Amino acid sequence: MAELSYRYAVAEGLAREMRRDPAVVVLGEDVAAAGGVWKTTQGLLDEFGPERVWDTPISEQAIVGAAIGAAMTGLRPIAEIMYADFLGVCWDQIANQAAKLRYMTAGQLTVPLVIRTIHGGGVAKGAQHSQSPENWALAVPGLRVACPSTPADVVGLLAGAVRADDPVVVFEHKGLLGSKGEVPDDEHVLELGRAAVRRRGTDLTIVALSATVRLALEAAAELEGQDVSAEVIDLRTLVPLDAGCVLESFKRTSRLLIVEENPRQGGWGAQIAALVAEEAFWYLDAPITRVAGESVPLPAARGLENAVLPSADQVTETALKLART
Amino acid sequence: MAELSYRYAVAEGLAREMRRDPAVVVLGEDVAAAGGVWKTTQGLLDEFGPERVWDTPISEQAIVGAAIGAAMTGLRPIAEIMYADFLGVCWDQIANQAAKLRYMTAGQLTVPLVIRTIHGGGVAKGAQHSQSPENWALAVPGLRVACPSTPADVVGLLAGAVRADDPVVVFEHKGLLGSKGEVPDDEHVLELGRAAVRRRGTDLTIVALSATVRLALEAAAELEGQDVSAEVIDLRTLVPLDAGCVLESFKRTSRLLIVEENPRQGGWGAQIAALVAEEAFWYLDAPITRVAGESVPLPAARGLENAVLPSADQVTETALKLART
Amino acid sequence: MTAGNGTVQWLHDRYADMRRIRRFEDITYTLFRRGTLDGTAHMAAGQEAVAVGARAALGADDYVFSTYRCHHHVIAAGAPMDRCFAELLQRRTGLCGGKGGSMHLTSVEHGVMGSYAIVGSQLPIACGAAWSAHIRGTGGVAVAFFGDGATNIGAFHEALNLAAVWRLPAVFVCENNLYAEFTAIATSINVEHPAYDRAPAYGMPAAIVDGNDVEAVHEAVATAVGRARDGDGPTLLEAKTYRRYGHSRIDPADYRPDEEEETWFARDPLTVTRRRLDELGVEASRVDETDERVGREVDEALETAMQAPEPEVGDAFADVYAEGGAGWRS
Amino acid sequence: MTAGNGTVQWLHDRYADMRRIRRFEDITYTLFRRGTLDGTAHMAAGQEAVAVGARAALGADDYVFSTYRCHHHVIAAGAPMDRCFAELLQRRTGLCGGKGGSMHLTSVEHGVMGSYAIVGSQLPIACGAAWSAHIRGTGGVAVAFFGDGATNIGAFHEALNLAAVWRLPAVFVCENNLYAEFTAIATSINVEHPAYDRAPAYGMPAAIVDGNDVEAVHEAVATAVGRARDGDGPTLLEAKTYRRYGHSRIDPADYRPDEEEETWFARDPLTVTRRRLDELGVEASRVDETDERVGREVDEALETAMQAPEPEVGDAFADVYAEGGAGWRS
Ligand SMILES: Cc1ncc(C[n+]2csc(CCOP(=O)(O)OP(=O)(O)O)c2C)c(N)n1
Ligand SMILES: Cc1ncc(C[n+]2csc(CCOP(=O)(O)OP(=O)(O)O)c2C)c(N)n1
Ligand SMILES: [Mg+2]
Ligand SMILES: [Mg+2]
Repeated sequence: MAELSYRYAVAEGLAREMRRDPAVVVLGEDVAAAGGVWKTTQGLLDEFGPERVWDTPISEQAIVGAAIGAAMTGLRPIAEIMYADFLGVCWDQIANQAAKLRYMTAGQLTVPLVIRTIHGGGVAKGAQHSQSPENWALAVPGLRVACPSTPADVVGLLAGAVRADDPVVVFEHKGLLGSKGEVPDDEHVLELGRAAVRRRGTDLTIVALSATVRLALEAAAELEGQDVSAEVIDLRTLVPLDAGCVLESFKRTSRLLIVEENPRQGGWGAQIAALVAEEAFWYLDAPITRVAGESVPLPAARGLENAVLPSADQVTETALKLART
Repeated sequence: MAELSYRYAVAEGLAREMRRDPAVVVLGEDVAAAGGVWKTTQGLLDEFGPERVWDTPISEQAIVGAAIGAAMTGLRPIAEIMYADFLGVCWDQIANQAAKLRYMTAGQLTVPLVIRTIHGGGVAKGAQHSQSPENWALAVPGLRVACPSTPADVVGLLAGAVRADDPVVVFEHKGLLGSKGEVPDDEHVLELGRAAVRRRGTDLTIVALSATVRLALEAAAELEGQDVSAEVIDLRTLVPLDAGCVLESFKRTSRLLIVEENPRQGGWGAQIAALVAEEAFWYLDAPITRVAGESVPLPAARGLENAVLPSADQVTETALKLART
Repeated sequence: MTAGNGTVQWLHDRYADMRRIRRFEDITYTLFRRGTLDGTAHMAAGQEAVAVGARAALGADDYVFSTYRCHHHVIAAGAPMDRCFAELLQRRTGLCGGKGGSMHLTSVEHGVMGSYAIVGSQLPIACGAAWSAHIRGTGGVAVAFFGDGATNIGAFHEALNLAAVWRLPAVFVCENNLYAEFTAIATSINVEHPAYDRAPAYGMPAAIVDGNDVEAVHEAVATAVGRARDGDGPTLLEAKTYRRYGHSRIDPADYRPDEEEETWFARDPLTVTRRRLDELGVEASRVDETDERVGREVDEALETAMQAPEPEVGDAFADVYAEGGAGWRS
Repeated sequence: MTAGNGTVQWLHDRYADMRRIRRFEDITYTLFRRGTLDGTAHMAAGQEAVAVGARAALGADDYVFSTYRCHHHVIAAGAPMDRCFAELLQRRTGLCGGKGGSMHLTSVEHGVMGSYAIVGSQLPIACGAAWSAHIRGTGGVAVAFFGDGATNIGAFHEALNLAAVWRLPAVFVCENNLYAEFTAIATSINVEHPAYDRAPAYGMPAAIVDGNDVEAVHEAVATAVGRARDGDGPTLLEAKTYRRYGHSRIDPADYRPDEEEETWFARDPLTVTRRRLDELGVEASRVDETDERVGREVDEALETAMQAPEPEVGDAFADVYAEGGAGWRS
């Protein structure tokens, strides 16, 4: 076990897969010579050379399209889209092509493709560089969606994504790049679709994802002091959704709090709430509660950004209220 | 009152707004000389001439972008995107530009823009011509989303959309084009954000949208024969969401069934379920139930398409079960 | 002597290939008129020489990418016609099990890596196949077909630039049939040739070719494929052609001037090739025999397709994901 | 005599405009280094002549569209510098109330219709403003600025084609500073000039202009604007220039060869104009006075901005929708 930063875990995770499988290639803007604007592809060009790590023009449709074409013909490309907001310029390739090709061709084509991108706010960069568009992807059958919250999960989910035969969109989180954690030295592969229970608890279940896992854990620690025992689930992947894990936990606690960074309207938390309200209704002891980002584009000024993003305090307060309902 | 087809109501609704306000212009592929591939812009070129009705190259980014630029400088453009699936190729312009410009500029820019497109399955055209991407839009603060289910609503919501100062995406439904209904002869404007109660009932609330309203009404008629009284709400717009109407109805019936055409995963129905499970929890007498499309891309073969789209029978059965829970 | 592999037989075979497609498309149109066909269909009648000429220049390691107007490409590639019909007819034996439909005919076995119904979307994907062929060193070339109207969409620009910059083994073949749906391409561009005139923007070699002359198409594509295989990068070809039918289904193409139709129909690829065979001394009766033979083949294929079963409901839930199913939750 | 309106004073004024921007950008960089600035910033130092020369050719009915590298454009347009600083500093008095930030400086009052941070996205939008000016008959022209790297994205292609086909009163100005982030544009295209060499694909008149020579830029833009106003359609200009700083924040631009930097820095637009003023007989001391005067202005603007209040929480919920608020449910 070595302690790695989330940022470095990305580069490490990519390198491990590239070492293992020569079919894995990387492409994107400034991913090669520059090592990525986030430095998450640092070292790959040096180690694997220019036939495996490709800088591209600013052409996101071409990046994703090229990755799709390569994936259907024997490679396992990993495409980087620099900011998740830019999925907007290549959304056709992702939602209409990658996601549907296998189905439309009755399995003749498979697209073992990974699209890495970075989402989330907290960097004061404003509305076009801070979104959480995993919710667009959630509504598209055929895509898999992973959102690692720890360095170990970065490595594990990247490995799982690269080895999956489906198109997987991996959302790294800007706010987590500097965070650190232990990463297994040996092969570490996480199957997509397995949530992690980050903390055991009995009074309520908090479901979180990516950067909100930290908020949930901070809140849970705080809640302990107030005699509330919160279970914290890190979904890890939105698709496949580990419904079993959520339902199992919820049936024990009968109280559900969902913490999501994206705007409340149309957020993935609604899907979790709907799932529980439909399938575990008889276990419910209190309203299903969501702490979510406000339904606004993200403002640039940090004070405003903080005001619209969920905070640990908000989670604590909401959880307390919920536990006492 | 005249009886119009849904298809003709679109052309009529557009013409009425163009007559009223010379700032209203129309652009899109084959909308002028050809009257639209759906014939929903038929007659506009003849009546308003080539300075108000513009055919474009196959360039959806340019279509939406041009509409945005025109909207911020004094026109009220109505852009047609031929199929809602093609929102994928211009999603950046819609989700990142149109939706956010007002906010990012603190109100300096307004974008009174209408994007008309057509969604939905039931036409055996396969996965790239049948989607319901209103769920992508639902997750983007700054957009308004309207989905008319009747000819009168087509006219009323188009008028409401054109007069709104925000970007509005109007989803017409392929399956409804041939349906008919009375349309007021005089000015008919529907404010965005007002659902319609299509049928009064006491035992359960069915929330539907666009083509599923018909399914809900058919089911409600059937249910009556079985002594179940269903209230049917046509949401009409997803944003603004008429939460008040849904909550009010639900608080009377205490049972909620949501009928949506799109795949269940990430569908708007989850947002409705989440809303009720959070804000009207204490009124719930039974699980919140969703009848939704299956989570697959739409297959071309009609038999398969029918198998994955919701049906009136499915609504009836589910409602019966729910009413008896 | 002809172009191609230099024999009269070669040309006669290509004629048969084109005739096969024509028959397929004529039947498709008729089925549509009769209401037997559901959904949509974009007939490629009139454009057969592009598909057939190009295909004859390709080998087993090459890839073809097509559009919603794809019937000619899959048939030219050798996909069984009964399975093509079956796909249009929404049968279980269809190339895509009825799940793709007319716009998405695909036969990976025959190198057809999908038909794409969002205009231009296949161009970046074709780049990827070419890129992959390069990396894996297979010597394969990716050929992407697209319409004149597709040259105005962003994906075209990005794909052509990437292919040029990466020197990919790709050939881009524009089937310029003068119209994008109901709109003359001339009104959507400010240059004369929608594809050819754009090539310099990518520093890409380009040529205009008579798309109704199967020999000319074959020669141009063979040259481009050779260049690609030699590592000399992509080529952009613009094949001038014309469709016999409207854009799709039963569109009568009223927007086309009569004179224009007459001129083009007189230069129908089948007519052109028949004339050429005649010049080469092939007797008309032999060509008639070909017509008949091919006609029977196609009719039998239709018959087979018509007998085929419909898809089973379970098929709708298969192949969303590679594991085989539609499992979005675990 | 100079280009522009033909007086030495005109050139001296342009020099002052450029100096103002330079000072603004130097301070911005310093604030960044010191950690006073949050978020990001893309300094336009080195590219002042493009913004200033172009602006001088525009009138009150014209529109400017910019990118995340926008400071020079808003300042050249006459937006109050304290409000520009305030936006960078996330103050309530910022041009966008702190909600836009460094990449989205906008001053509709001064004709700057937004700065767009998704590469290329402003180009279709600029078409729309030009289209609207045409329809409304205002005589206005839309000018869109963009980088060399933006010429490879789909939106560029669609916008330029639309502008050409619709003969829009638009001017497209590529600020070719040789790099897109850390990548030399030469490696991302297969032509020599990323913008100029693409113009023929749209049948659009184009020119290359020395982007470090404010008179040359002014002349080229004035010609293009005149053509647009006369109803003769759009023009594509490629201004060759260079940035003094890295791509953004404190990027040291290590990827640029020393020699290249030296050559370009020697041709800094301020140096070039100073030399020209000298040739025209303006005493160095007068130019120094301008430097000082402008320096004070900028410093005062910074001072004002630093005193300004932060946004109030309620601002975050304002202006999502035209009604003023953030009401997604009713
Ligand atoms: C992105 C996108 N926009 C619009 C359409 C609708 N559409 C289908 S075919 C077509 C015309 C295409 O013309 P062209 O490229 O010339 O090909 P052709 O049909 O002539 O073979 C259009 C506009 C589409 N499928 N995709
Ligand atoms: C669609 C998109 N892709 C990538 C980026 C990230 N990005 C921001 S600036 C930039 C480089 C742009 O280069 P250029 O157009 O030359 O402009 P310059 O920065 O040199 O002014 C990139 C790749 C983006 N903002 N939008
Ligand atoms: Mg065409
Ligand atoms: Mg640049």
